[in-house]
Amino acid sequence: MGIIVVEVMLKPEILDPQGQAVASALPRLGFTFAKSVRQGKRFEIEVDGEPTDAQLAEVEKAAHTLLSNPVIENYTVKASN
Amino acid sequence: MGIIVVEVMLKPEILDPQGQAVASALPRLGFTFAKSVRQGKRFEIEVDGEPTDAQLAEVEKAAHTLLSNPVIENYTVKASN
Amino acid sequence: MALDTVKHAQENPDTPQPYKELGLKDDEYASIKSILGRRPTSSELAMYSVMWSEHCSYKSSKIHLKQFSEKAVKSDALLVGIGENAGVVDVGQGYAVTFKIESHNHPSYIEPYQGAATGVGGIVRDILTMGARPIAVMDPLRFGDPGNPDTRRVLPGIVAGIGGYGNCLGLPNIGGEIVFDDTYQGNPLVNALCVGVMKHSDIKLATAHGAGNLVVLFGAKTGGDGIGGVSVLASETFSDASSKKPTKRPAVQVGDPFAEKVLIECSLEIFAEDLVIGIQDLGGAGLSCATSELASAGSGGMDIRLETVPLRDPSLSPEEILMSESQERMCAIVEPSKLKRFMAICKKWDVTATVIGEVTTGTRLNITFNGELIVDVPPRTVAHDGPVYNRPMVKPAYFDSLAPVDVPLPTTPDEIKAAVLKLMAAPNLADKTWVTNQYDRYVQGNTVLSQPEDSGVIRIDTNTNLGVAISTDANARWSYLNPYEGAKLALLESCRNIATNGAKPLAVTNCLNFGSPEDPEVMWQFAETVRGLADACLEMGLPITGGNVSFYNQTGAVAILPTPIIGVLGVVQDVTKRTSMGMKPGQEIYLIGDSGDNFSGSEWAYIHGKQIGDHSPVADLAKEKRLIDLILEGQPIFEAAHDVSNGGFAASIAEMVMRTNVGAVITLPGNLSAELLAETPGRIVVAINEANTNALVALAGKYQIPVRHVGKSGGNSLTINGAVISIDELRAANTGVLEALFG
Amino acid sequence: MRIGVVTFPGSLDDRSALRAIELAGGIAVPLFHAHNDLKEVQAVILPGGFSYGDYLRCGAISRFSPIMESIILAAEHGFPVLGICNGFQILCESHLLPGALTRNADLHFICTDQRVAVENVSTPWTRGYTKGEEIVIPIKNGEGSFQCSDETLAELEDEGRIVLRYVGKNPNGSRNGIAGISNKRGNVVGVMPHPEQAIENLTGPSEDGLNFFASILKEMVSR
Ligand SMILES: Nc1ncnc2c1ncn2[C@@H]1O[C@H](COP(=O)(O)OP(=O)(O)O)[C@@H](O)[C@H]1O
Ligand SMILES: [Mg+2]
Repeated sequence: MGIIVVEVMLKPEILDPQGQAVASALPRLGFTFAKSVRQGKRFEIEVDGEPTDAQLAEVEKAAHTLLSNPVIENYTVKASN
Repeated sequence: MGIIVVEVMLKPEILDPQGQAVASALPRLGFTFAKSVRQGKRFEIEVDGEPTDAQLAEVEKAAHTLLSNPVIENYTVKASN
Repeated sequence: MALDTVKHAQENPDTPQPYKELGLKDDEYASIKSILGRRPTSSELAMYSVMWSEHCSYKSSKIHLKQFSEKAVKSDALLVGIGENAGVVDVGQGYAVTFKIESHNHPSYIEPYQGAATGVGGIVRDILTMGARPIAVMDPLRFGDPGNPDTRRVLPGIVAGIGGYGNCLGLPNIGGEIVFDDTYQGNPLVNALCVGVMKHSDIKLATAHGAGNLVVLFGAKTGGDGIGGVSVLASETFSDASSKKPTKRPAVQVGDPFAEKVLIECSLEIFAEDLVIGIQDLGGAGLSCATSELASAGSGGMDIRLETVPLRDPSLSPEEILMSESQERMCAIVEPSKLKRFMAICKKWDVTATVIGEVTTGTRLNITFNGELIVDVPPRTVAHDGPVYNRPMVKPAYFDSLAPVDVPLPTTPDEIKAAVLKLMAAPNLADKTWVTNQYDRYVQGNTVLSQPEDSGVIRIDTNTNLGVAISTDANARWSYLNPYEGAKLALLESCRNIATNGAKPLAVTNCLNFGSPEDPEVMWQFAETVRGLADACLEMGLPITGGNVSFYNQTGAVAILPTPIIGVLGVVQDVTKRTSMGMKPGQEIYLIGDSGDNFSGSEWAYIHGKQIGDHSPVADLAKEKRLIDLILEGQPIFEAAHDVSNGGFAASIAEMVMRTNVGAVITLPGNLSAELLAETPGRIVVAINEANTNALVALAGKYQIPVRHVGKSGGNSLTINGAVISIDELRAANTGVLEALFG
Repeated sequence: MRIGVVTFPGSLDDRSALRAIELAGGIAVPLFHAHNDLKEVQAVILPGGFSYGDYLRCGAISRFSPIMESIILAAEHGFPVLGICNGFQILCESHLLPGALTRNADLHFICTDQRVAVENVSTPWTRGYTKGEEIVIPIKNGEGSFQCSDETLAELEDEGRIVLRYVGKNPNGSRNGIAGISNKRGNVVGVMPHPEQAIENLTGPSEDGLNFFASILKEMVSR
């Protein structure tokens, strides 16, 4: 059984209040490594058998229409291993 | 400038209404590939220079205490390429 | 990097500038040149282009809106009038209330969630800027065909955005409207109202007085939000090979309600310690607007150091910083002696605050970037002396093709039952709970009445029980048939809605949503609407305290129905005495006001082939005034009250029955279908105890308003002239409609 | 009787909670998240709202506020703490209460008058109610669905630590219809419904919530 992963992140120029909140919370906890933080979504889609190119193409379509909002978000689709 | 990625997913036994909503929306749009969908979070943390093991260890700590809630979520930390 | 300084502009008078791309006409560009005696720098061009836009300059509406002030009655209640961020009225006991409606239509169509969310954010900052604590919001909405897939795209997102932002700010949502009509398909309307309260002494104004006082920018950092247009300038400016093109600019603004919430608490603490001379929120036109308006409302001179503005996106050019519409920002004028305390409070709330300039003895707004002078203008010419157009108007051609309404008129019990159930299942009348349950109506603990009541009622003093009521209304179909009467009728319905709950009308705000002002027919609708509203307010003795105009609401050549959303605010002396629409068994039901048989613009006509009809009702202001007085004087004897509007008497009685699950037996005399389904204005339904019959009849005589006994409450069904409709049947028809469409 | 209410950045129902304490006859003491000073209060309420915008996870960031250090320490020694809505979420994130509050099953924010049953009346916050008493108080949240492991669930049920349970239709998919729970000792209670918004018939669906505040005050006196 295969997994196709879709990662959706806000476009770089779009404000990310959640990422900002995390970035400013980290130092308060003594974590100093972050220059900036962006928060996005991760979808794990379970498919029958090994992901096929046809499936990946379909997921690509779904990522564009349903899983992401192209106005403010970018996405990537890949078979997970 | 390096990026460390933290992925946070709900534990399998925890109800995931968002994933379920996506799973049931897909067929309505004519997408039939998904047996199930889980939705989680993805953090992109920008660090100075190439991520070091020390940094990764720190991020690991942050992932455990802040970025995820161990009661309901699992996480993975990795340097992105 | 080639910075277009004032010096550079003087030395290169003929550099071509993209003023057209920025929406400026040839003559507008010419008058900027003559104002400055040279070509504008690209930064100045940025400021003028955005401040002289329709949205900021009201260039098409100004000459009409004048009437709101010219015709206005002198009202002692009016503490701050049109022109400030929001009007302020005296509600007694030392309290002042400010309220205003604003539109965010176009952004909400592009990105429903964020568009609606930032719409709420914007109007809340307007209210905060007056020195008030925001205490409630309302959201009049308009959508296209509920069955259209695109409505399914925009409605849930818009509703979620309004809730997502308003809930996070802790503002109870106490009312609004949801109306569907095909003309809104490519152009939904998202109007948002906010109301705030303060003590008289706390009123703040947008003014920059006192040379040496500091200009402080506080709140969110500045990003590239909402400056798509000006990027052409940036690329012009940096056109020399050496410079990198600016990175892509966001098409939509994303709201950060948490940032706004702390900004509210921070600002209120700053106001409480009286630390500001003047204050202005950053909305449309961002810093261009805030600096030029603060300066022109003050002594006139202001120096700004643009490089000190904290940026979210370091690649922003000066032009872009000036035009950025990044949300959750405020600009204050602070005396140097008070800066330390000001900064301490910002730190307490983790709010970024930066001194970006100071008020000067001069008369010019001077903006430098790393020491180089890039803006040198008389602030008034940017903020107030924009172009004014008297656009051509013509009565629309559609008036020649209007057809009288042709609808079935139920007479038998079966027909009546079918009609009522069909009506109550229409999306425009269906239960709105699926929407309103996504809004917090309890937060702050002062919500006395909210949806589905006629108005929202908020307590403002827990000891004296002083409160205010607000309703927003419009009947766009009547406005389409007669914009002059339509505007009057909307005002009257709004007055009636708050009076019904026990509030005396005090002040008016409005949001005028129309098509393109460059279309003479639309311009005529607009002018007629303004004239009607001004006349009606004059006659009703109500001041208009502010509002908003939204033009260009059209898809291709098709304009939306003219949609003047009117909000009326009233005072409730003792909120514990308010009247709701819920009946108890055994009460006598009366219909107050005359019924007519005009179905034009009614929901009954609309659900039969979307007919509109041929003529709107005519407002009888003198009579409505008497009706309002009757309603207010009758409050002590009203056990329940609900106005009659969309859906006519049938909808009103059905809503009352469902409110508390108390049935009613109704007998309507005369022309049954007209009594039941026509939407003759100037009517309300009340329930009283039998003992008060004479008192009601006496009131009717005193105010010469017909009052008719139409039935009695009780049982678990609504019976109308023999047609028995169980409450369960009513509910089944009326609820779940929106959920089925959009859930 | 001094009862504290903590204001976090983004708290919304803090003023309502303070008012509820006063209506019940107590002395309401505002506390600020940035100081670890509990100002001699005898019990503390973490109010509803969207602290830190509910960003990341509800309560996840507030949990690390300085004042929480003091509260966590005190709570472990029996100090009474009530978390309402966002306060409940903060208590779970702080591990003072088990489980977690997740997205409502229908993914919508829900504001409605909710009927709940008071099942545990031995906590200092609920002693004024009678066991099984049904009350109506508002819920208003987007992430009120209580989730936990089967073991935890069994433990909560067996030890009678379910304080409030939804009556009728489960509004958000909470396991076993859980609307509120307590820690083993009973001094720490978290509830999703808002008792502070049901203290006056004028502005709420009932006055059923007032007893939470009356209970703790009575408890304090009797100590
Ligand atoms: N979008 C909305 N937001 C909040 N309340 C709403 C909304 N739409 C409708 N309502 C409420 O539902 C009730 C019925 O709406 P409506 O039919 O427009 O009332 P009215 O006929 O009195 O103007 C009113 O209390 C109104 O405030
Ligand atoms: Mg009404």
